[in-house]
Amino acid sequence: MAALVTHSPILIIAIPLLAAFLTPLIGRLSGKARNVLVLGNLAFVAFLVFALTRDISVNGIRVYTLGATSPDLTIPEGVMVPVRIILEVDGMSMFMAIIWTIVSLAATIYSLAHIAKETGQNRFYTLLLLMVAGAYGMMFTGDLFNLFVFLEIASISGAALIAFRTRFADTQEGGFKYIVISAIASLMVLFATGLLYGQYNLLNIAALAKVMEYTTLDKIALVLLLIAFTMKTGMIPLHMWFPDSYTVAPASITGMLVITSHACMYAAFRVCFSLYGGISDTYVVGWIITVFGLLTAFIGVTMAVYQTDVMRFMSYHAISQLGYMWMGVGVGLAVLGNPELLYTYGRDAMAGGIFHILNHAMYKPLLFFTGGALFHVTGTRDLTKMGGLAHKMKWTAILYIIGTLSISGIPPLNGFSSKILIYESVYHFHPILTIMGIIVSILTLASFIKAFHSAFMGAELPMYKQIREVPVPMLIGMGILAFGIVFITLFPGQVSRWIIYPAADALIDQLSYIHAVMGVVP
Amino acid sequence: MLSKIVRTVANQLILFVLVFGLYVIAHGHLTPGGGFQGGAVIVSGIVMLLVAFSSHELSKSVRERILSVMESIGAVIFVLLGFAGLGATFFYNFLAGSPIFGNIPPTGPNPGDFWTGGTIPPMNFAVGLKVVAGLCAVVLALALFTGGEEVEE
Amino acid sequence: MRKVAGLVSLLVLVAFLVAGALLLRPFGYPVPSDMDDYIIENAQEQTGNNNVVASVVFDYRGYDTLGEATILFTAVTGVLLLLRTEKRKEKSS
Amino acid sequence: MEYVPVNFPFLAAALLVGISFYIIIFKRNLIKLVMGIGMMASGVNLFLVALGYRAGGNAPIYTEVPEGPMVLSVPQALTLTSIVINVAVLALMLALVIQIYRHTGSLDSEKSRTMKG
Repeated sequence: MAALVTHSPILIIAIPLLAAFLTPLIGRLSGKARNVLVLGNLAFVAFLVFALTRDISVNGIRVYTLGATSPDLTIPEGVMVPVRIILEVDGMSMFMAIIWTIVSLAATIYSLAHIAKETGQNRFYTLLLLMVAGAYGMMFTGDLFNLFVFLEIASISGAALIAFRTRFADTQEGGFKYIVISAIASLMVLFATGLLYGQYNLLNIAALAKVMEYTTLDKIALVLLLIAFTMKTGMIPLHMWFPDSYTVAPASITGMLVITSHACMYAAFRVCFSLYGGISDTYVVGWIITVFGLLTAFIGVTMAVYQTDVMRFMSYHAISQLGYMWMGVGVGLAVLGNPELLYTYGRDAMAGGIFHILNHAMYKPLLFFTGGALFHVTGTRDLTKMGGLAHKMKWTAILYIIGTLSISGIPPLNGFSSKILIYESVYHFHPILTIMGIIVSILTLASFIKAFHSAFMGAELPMYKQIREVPVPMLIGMGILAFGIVFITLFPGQVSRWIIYPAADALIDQLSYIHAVMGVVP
Repeated sequence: MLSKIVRTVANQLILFVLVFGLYVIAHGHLTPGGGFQGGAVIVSGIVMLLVAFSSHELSKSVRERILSVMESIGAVIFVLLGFAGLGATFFYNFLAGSPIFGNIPPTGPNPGDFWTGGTIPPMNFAVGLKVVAGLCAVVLALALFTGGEEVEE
Repeated sequence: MRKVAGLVSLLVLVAFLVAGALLLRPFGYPVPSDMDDYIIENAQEQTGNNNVVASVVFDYRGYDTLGEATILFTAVTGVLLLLRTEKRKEKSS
Repeated sequence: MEYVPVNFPFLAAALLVGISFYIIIFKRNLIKLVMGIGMMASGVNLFLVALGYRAGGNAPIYTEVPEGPMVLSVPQALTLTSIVINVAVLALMLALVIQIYRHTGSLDSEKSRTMKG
């Protein structure tokens, strides 16, 4: 058991990889065996994630040196810098991993029924597992080049999965846009990595953070990294591709793509806090991120109001909600250099942003899944062509209501607890942020109620006489996420004490991140 | 399908290309090269066949199913070699110092010994298998794709 | 409008890249090179391998190579997935 | 080996990336877009491998090596990795372009896409 926990940082990544390589072989023999393999594998990974979370909450940051004689041997004898690739897992990584565990499990169960009639299922599940491994790799790595490699794994598998239903033209275009954006973003990351490597001859994030001098070159690298990662999360000047890609993917994949965009956001936080935290002009960078976050939240929701395509409508809301997280964490970043302000409201703002990641990761995939359920039974994504579906699809309607209330921040649901945390703390920074946040929230509620009305309410339409409730696996997939929402609603204090504040502190505490790799001796 | 001269020459040349590719894979730990590079050399030979003969001709002898299985096997071997190091850490070079590929060369310039490198030569072979199968499958898929309209035939 | 925005972003990016290239240390003289010196000195002893690049690729940074092989596997799977011939019941284009 | 006064190789790599940005932003043909990304990858790879050069260095392979310093080995390994990654990305992109062409009968990004990515 102890050995399992010691090796779990790599096992969480390597076991899905091994399963992904085995999936085509086993899928050739039997489809059932393949499904059992995929689900069993994800369940085992979930077990490892929770074991590792417990360990980290007790023992602090865990490092894993790949290929060394012992996992703790980060720096070999005779040299002062790390040579091998090091995985570094702290509270923030674990927080992301927990989210990814829950959502990937729910999405896989949902897929079992959602794509049951399509061809090419073996390859679908292979790519799904690769995407799982890629995002875990992004969350756990402590090495810049390794981050690039796993970013590419997640993006390539994502693009192929978006284009899974090859009989539609728009899926192909969505997949193409996604891979173009990902390729440009990851090449920019690689160029920035080259700039940092050229100066310091290091690739490890903690080691780089220790020797960082914040020269002009470092600033250029920071800008390139931030542009790349914000481009992948669909921040406002570069958001055009986002709805096009997210709309057309199979709904289960859209739910997972939301979390991969959170993983890119996590990478941006890693860069801002752990790599540049102690030294950069955090005030300026934080302000820029906050302002762009606010714009993203506002423009995203105003564009969502006009959409009639249910998935596109939800994609714009995803952009808008991502803005909230940037806003919360951006405020925290802006006051990072000022401990007094940081502990009066900065830490709370960051916790609010991070809490919002958790909530968004629960309700947005749930809403995408319900959108996919509507598509599954009606064969259209157009809201104007739907109506009266609540008569036949009671469970889906209930789940949709849960998601709607949560995304709009209606008390006492979980969306409210994170939004109130953001509003309260951000108000001290600048009141206008809170006011705009509340306006965005109201617009969100209005548009979701409108969508609910046009899809579920009203008289039964004659063409939907034959439809039935969606298959059970899809309901289970949605149910897992709805359960997550209810759990957070009932225990917001415990959740924030267990995982939210540890994650925020892990970002703030750059020194222990460095010390975990470089040792305490200067 | 190109002329008979081209086909005959391609038929003779492919052997040399294969041998050279295998050489590059096998000596990846001594000379420039390795699994990826050698695999790419072999695939370039197969592309030559694809140009000389028609792609339909080639697809009769090279099945996508077999390529897919080969690729999976290569990848599984590679990742299992990583797992095998778990006694110390993932990707630990557990073969260095053992009887298989375990010789340690003298430090500094030397003529090179084939039985060195620990896990590196087996990994090169696994990657080579994977690259040959994978790139072959991609090239054939791109060459053969008809758009699904001719399925009914 | 879009052309102007594109041109501005292009110029800004190129300025960044060129500034980065010019400000970097002189070509051919890597000033700190602790990590690479360590690898070049110890690779033969630790991995028993004459080819230092192969040592880095498969040993010191073997995990990256696993990622790289995975990417190739992903792309091959993706291409075969996208270019599969869909068995359709009705004939439609 | 004589000293090069300007960081000419770095500059060349940066300009290569710049040119490919131009292609990606302004060209409408999807194949040209894919070629632009391929070029960008080449530029970044050139940059990476140029970072590892040490004046007068040999290739870091001990088999029958002449005396002298060795160039840095990590950038070469990174470049190898990055080349294979870009091959994979280009293959998938071309597959998607084939599918787009099959559906729309055109390679013009303005015709097939409402907004540019």
